[in-house]
Amino acid sequence: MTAMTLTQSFVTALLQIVVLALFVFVAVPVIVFAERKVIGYVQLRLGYTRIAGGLHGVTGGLNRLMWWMGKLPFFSILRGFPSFIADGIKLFTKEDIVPEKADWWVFHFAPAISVVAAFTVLGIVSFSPAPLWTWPAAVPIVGGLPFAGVISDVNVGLLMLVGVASVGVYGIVLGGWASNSKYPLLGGLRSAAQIVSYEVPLTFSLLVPVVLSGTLNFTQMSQYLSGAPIQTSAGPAQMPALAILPLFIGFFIYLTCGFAETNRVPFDLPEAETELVAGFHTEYTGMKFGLFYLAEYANMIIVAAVAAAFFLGGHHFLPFGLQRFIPPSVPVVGGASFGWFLLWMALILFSYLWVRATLPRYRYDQLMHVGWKWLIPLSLANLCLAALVRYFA
Amino acid sequence: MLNQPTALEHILITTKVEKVLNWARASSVWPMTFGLACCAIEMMAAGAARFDFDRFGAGIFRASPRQSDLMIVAGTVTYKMAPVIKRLYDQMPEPKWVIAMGSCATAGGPFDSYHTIQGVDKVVPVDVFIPGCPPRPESLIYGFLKLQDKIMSSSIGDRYKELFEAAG
Amino acid sequence: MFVFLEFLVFKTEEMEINLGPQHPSTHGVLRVKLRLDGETVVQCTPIIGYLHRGVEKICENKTWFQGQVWTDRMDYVAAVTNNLGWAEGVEKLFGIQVPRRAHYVRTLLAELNRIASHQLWLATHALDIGAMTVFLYCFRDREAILDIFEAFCGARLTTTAFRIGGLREDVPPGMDRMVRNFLKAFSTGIEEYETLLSENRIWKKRTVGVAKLQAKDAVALGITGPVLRAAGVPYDVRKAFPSAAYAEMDFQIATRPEADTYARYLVRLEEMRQSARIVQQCLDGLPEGPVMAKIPKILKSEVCEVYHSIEAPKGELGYYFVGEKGGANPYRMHVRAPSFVNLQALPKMTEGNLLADVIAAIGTLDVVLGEIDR
Amino acid sequence: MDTPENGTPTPEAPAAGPYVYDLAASPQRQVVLPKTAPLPSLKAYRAEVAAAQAADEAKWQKMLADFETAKAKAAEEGKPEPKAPVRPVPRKDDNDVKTPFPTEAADPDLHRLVELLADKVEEVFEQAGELVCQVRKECVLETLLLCRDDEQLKYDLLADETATHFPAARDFAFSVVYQLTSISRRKKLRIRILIPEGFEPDSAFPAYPTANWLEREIYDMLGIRFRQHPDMTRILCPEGWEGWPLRKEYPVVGLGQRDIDFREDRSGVLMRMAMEKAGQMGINLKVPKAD
Repeated sequence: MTAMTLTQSFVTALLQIVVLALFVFVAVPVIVFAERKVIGYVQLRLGYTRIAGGLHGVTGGLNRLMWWMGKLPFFSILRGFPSFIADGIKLFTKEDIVPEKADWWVFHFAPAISVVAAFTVLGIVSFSPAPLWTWPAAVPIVGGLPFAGVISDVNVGLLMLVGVASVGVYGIVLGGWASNSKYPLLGGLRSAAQIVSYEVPLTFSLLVPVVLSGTLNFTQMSQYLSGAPIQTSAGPAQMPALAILPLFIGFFIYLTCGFAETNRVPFDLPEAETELVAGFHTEYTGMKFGLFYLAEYANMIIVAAVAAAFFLGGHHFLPFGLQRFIPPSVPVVGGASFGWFLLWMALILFSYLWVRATLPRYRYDQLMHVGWKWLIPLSLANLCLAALVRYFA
Repeated sequence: MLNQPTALEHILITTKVEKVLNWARASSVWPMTFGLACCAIEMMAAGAARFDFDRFGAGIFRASPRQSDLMIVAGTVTYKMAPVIKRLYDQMPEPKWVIAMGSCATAGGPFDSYHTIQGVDKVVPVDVFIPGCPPRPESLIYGFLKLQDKIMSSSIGDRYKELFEAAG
Repeated sequence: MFVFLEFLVFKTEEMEINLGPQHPSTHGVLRVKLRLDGETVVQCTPIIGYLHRGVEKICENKTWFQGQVWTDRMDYVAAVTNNLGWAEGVEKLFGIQVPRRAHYVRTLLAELNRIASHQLWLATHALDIGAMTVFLYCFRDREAILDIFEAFCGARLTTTAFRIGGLREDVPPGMDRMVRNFLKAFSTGIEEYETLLSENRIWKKRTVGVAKLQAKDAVALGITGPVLRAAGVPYDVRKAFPSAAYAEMDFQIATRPEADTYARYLVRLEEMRQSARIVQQCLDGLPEGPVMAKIPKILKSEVCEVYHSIEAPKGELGYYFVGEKGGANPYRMHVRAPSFVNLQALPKMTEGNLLADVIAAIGTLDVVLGEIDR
Repeated sequence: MDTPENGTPTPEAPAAGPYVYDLAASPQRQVVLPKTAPLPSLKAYRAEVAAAQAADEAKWQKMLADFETAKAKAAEEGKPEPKAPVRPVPRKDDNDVKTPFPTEAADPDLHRLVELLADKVEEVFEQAGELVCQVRKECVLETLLLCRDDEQLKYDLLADETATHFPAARDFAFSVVYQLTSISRRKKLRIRILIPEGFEPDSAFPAYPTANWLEREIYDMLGIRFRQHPDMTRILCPEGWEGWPLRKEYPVVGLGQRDIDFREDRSGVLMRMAMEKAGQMGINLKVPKAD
C-alpha cells in the first residue's frame, strides 16, 4: 500500500463517513422495526403487517406482497418492512414546536449533542478486520485504494470511546433542562445521576480486556481474543486460557451497565413512561425527538459493537477467547470476518429487545443501589482477577 | 364544483410528493395514550393480542402529546375535563387528527346530564366519529382505516382551505 | 465574609408536580398533585371529578328497570358486579324473592367478572411498573371471559346482565362448555403470570414493602376489598353478608399479613383462583327451575330506604335507595363506590416514599375513575 | 350580506366568546318538585296504617248505614230486601313482591343505643332487615364515637355517608345517613339525622377519617356544610360550579355549563352556526357573565 496523498486520505475518510452515516441511518430504523416485531411476537401478536393505501397502486402492491409473505415461514416475520420509511418521513415532516419559555439555543442544540457524540464514537469502532473492498482504478482520486472497515483506527480507541460517549449525557441533561418543564427536568437529572453511576463499573469492566492484552486498539483486541500473539506498546501478549473467566464475568457487568448507559429497560428511568410521561424528551417534537431516538439507538449499536469487539471474539466466531480452540485453517468459523462481528452485534441488540419485553423497571434508589453496592465492587474484584491472570500467565 | 381547482390549489404546488407524505403519515400514525372512560378499556383491548392495533402501524402509543399524531378521545368528556383536552390538542404538532370513540365522545351518549359535554366536537375538531357504547375493537379499527383513507386523500390545500377562506 | 459566602450553602427547594389528568399511569383521568423534595414525595393530593357524569342524578330520573344501564358505566371494568348490586338492592327494597337458578347464574357471571377485573388490574399494574408483556397475556385470557358475556347478553363490556327479579332469559346453550374451556385455559394462564412476576427479582424489589397500609389505618379510612385483606383483615362482604348464592359456595377469603403492594398482588391472584373455584361450583350445582320471579310490569315503590352492599372486585360496593310511595323511579340513589373510598388512602400510602412508588400505589389500589367520579 | 349602502339595517353582530342557552327558554330545564317527603319511619308508618284502617272502617260503617237506610226504604216501599253488604277484602297481588315495612326494633344493638343515648334518640326501627337509629341532629358525632368505641357495639367501619333532599318536608330539608359496619360482629347499622336548610352538622371526620371525602361529596352535591371538616371544598364539580346538582330543584341537564363551547372560534364561524341553529330551534342565546 502506497502512502496516500492528503486529498486521497481526505476523500477516503469522507466516503467512509458517508457510508457509516448511511449504515446508521438504515440500521436504526431497522432496529426500531425489529423491536416492534420482536416485542410483538413475544406478546403473542403480529405487529406491523400492512401499510396504508388498501390494495391499489404501489402501496397496494406492497400490501399484496406482504400478504404473500405471510404464507412463508421466515418472511412472515418481515412483514411491515416499509414501516421505518414511513416513520422517518413522518417525523421529518412533523411540525416543530418550541415551547414558549424554553431556552431556544440549548433546546435546539441538546439533540445535536447526543447525536454527534454517538456518531463520533462510531467513527473509531472497527467493523471489519480487513478492508471491505478496494475501489476500482476507474474511480477518480481514490481509485485503487482500499476501503477500510474503520474510519480511524485510533490506538487509544477505548479511551476515546469512554470519553466521547459520556458527552452524550449532556444532550439529555440539557434537553431536559431547556424544555422548562418538570417532567423533562426530572428525567434529565435522573439520567445524569444514572450515567455517572454506571460509567464507573462500565469502565472497570472494559479495563479487564485492556489489562489482559495491554492494548486499547479495536483491531488488536480482536486478534488477541482469537488467541493470536499481538505486539503492543506494553510488550508482546498472548491470551492465556485462564483469561476466559474474567472476560466472562466482565461481559455481563458490561452488558448490564450498557443497558443503563443507553437508558433501556430495566434501567429506562430517564424516560420512564408511566412516571415521567416521556422523560427528558417530553417536550420535543418531530425530528428533534427523532434525533434523540437516533442517538439512543446509535448508542445501542455502539454498546453492541464494543461488547462484540472486546468480549465476544471481535471478528471471530467464538466468544471470550474460546476461538483459540479452533485453528484458523477451518474454513468458515476459523477465520476473521465482518459477518461474525455483525452477528454478535445483532445478538446483543436482540437481547436488548428481549429484556425489554420481559422485565419490569427498577426504582430510582434501587438503580443506584445496584450500581454502587453491587456492580462497582464486583467489577473491581473482576479487574483484580484479570490482573492476577495477567501477572501469572 | 367539487373537483374544480381552486385558486389555492393553483398557487400551491401539489405533486407526487404530497402523496408520499400522505402515505407516510397514514402508515405511521402514533396515537396518544389517552383514555377517559369505558371506551379506553376497549381501546386497550384493541391494542392487545387479539385485535392488535399495531398491524396498521398505530401500535406505538406515545404518552406525550408532543410526539403523537392522533388523539383517540375514548370516553365521556366532562366540563372539568374539556379545557384539558383542548390544551392537549393544542400541544400536539400538526398534522394531527382526532377520533371521537364511542357515543359519549360523539354526542354525550347516555349521559344527558349537567356535567357532560355533549360531544367532543365542542372542544376539538373531530375527523372520525365511531358510534357504540363502547364500540367494539373492530369498530375502532374500522374507524382507524377510515381515518387512513382520509389522510391518504387529503391535500395540504384542503386542510387549510377553511382557515384561509375565513381569513379572506 | 459569611454573608458573602451564604450563596454557597446548599439549599433545596420543593417542587410541585402534576400527575394527570392525562398521564399514562393514572388509569384514566385521575389527577394527583405531588409536592416533591428531589424524588421524595412530601405531600400528595388526589384531585378527582374529571369524569363526573351525574349518574346519581340521571338514575333518579329513570325507572327502577332503566337505571341498571348506568351502573354498567360506573365501574366499567366490572359491569356485572355493578348490575348485581343494583338488581339486588332494588329487590331488597321491593322484597322480591329471586329463584335459586337465577342466583346461581348471577354468582357465576359476577365471579367471572371478578377474574376479568383482576386480570385487567394485573395488566395495567404490571405495565405501570414496566413489565409490558404481562399486559398482553392478561388481555388474552380476559377476551375469553368477554366472549362468555357476549354469549350471555350480547355485550362485551357494558352488560346490563340482569333484570329486577332474576334474569331476562336462561343461559344460552353452549355457555357451559365455554365456561369450562375458559377455566381450563385460565389455570395455565395464571401460572404464566406467576412465572413472569411472582419470583421476578425486580418485581419484588418494586413491590415488597412499598405503599404499606396497616390494618388499623385501613379500617379507619374505610378501605375494603383486597387492599384491606392484604393488611390481614378477613372482611369480605361475600362471607360477612352473603347475597346471591354465595352462602352455598365453598371458598376461602384470601388474606396476607404484610400489607404491602406485593401482598395485594398475591391476594388478588389467590382471589382469582377462588373465583374460578366458585365458577366451577356454580356450573356443577346449577339448579333447574325458572330464572325470573313474578313481578308486575311496572314497579311502584313504598316509602322505604335500603342500603345493599356486595363485594365488587375493588371492595364493598353499596347501593343506597330511597323509594317514595308509588314511585316508578328512585327518589334518591347513591352509590358507595369502593374506589372512591379507597383512593383516600393514597396520601397515607405515598407520603415519604419515592415518586415511582406513587405509581405503584395508584396501581395497587385498583381505582376505576368511572366509579370514583360517577 | 347586507351592507349600509343597500339601505337595510345591519343586524347587530353577536358578541364574540362562549355562549349559553337562555335558561328560561329551555323546556328541558323545567323540573317537577316532589310532592311528598318519603322519609321511612315507624311512627309515620303506624300513623298511616292507623289512618288507612280508620278510613276502611269508616267506609264499612257507611256501607252498613247505607244498607240500613236502603233496607228501611225497601221495607217502606214493599220491595224485596236488598242484599246485605260484604266487607271488601284488599285484593291480594299474585306476585313475588313483598314490600318490607318498618317494624318494631328488636335487635339488641338498637336497645343498647337507646339505653346509652336515652332521649337523644328520636326513633329506632327495623326495615328490610336493616337497623335504623335516628338521633338528634346536634349529637351525631357523639353517637358515632359511641358506636365505634362501645364494647358491645364496635362499629369500626363507616361504609357510607350520604344525604337526601326533601323539599316537600316542613320541619327539615335533608336527611343525612351514616352506614356503619362492624367487621368483627358482622352487623350493619344506619344512623340518621334530619337537618333543616343552613344547619351545619358536626363532621364525622374525628370518628371516622373516611368521612373526609364522603362529606366533601355531600357538600358538593347537596350543599350541606359540615362543621370542623378539614377541607370543605367541592370535590367532583370544579370550583366555582353553580348550584347543587342533587337537590331536587336542580334540572338534570344543569344550568347551562355543559353547553359552553370550548373551541377556539376563529373568525366567528362557530358563533354564526350556533346563532342559526338556535334561531331554527327558537331558543334565545345570551352571552354569559364574565368569569
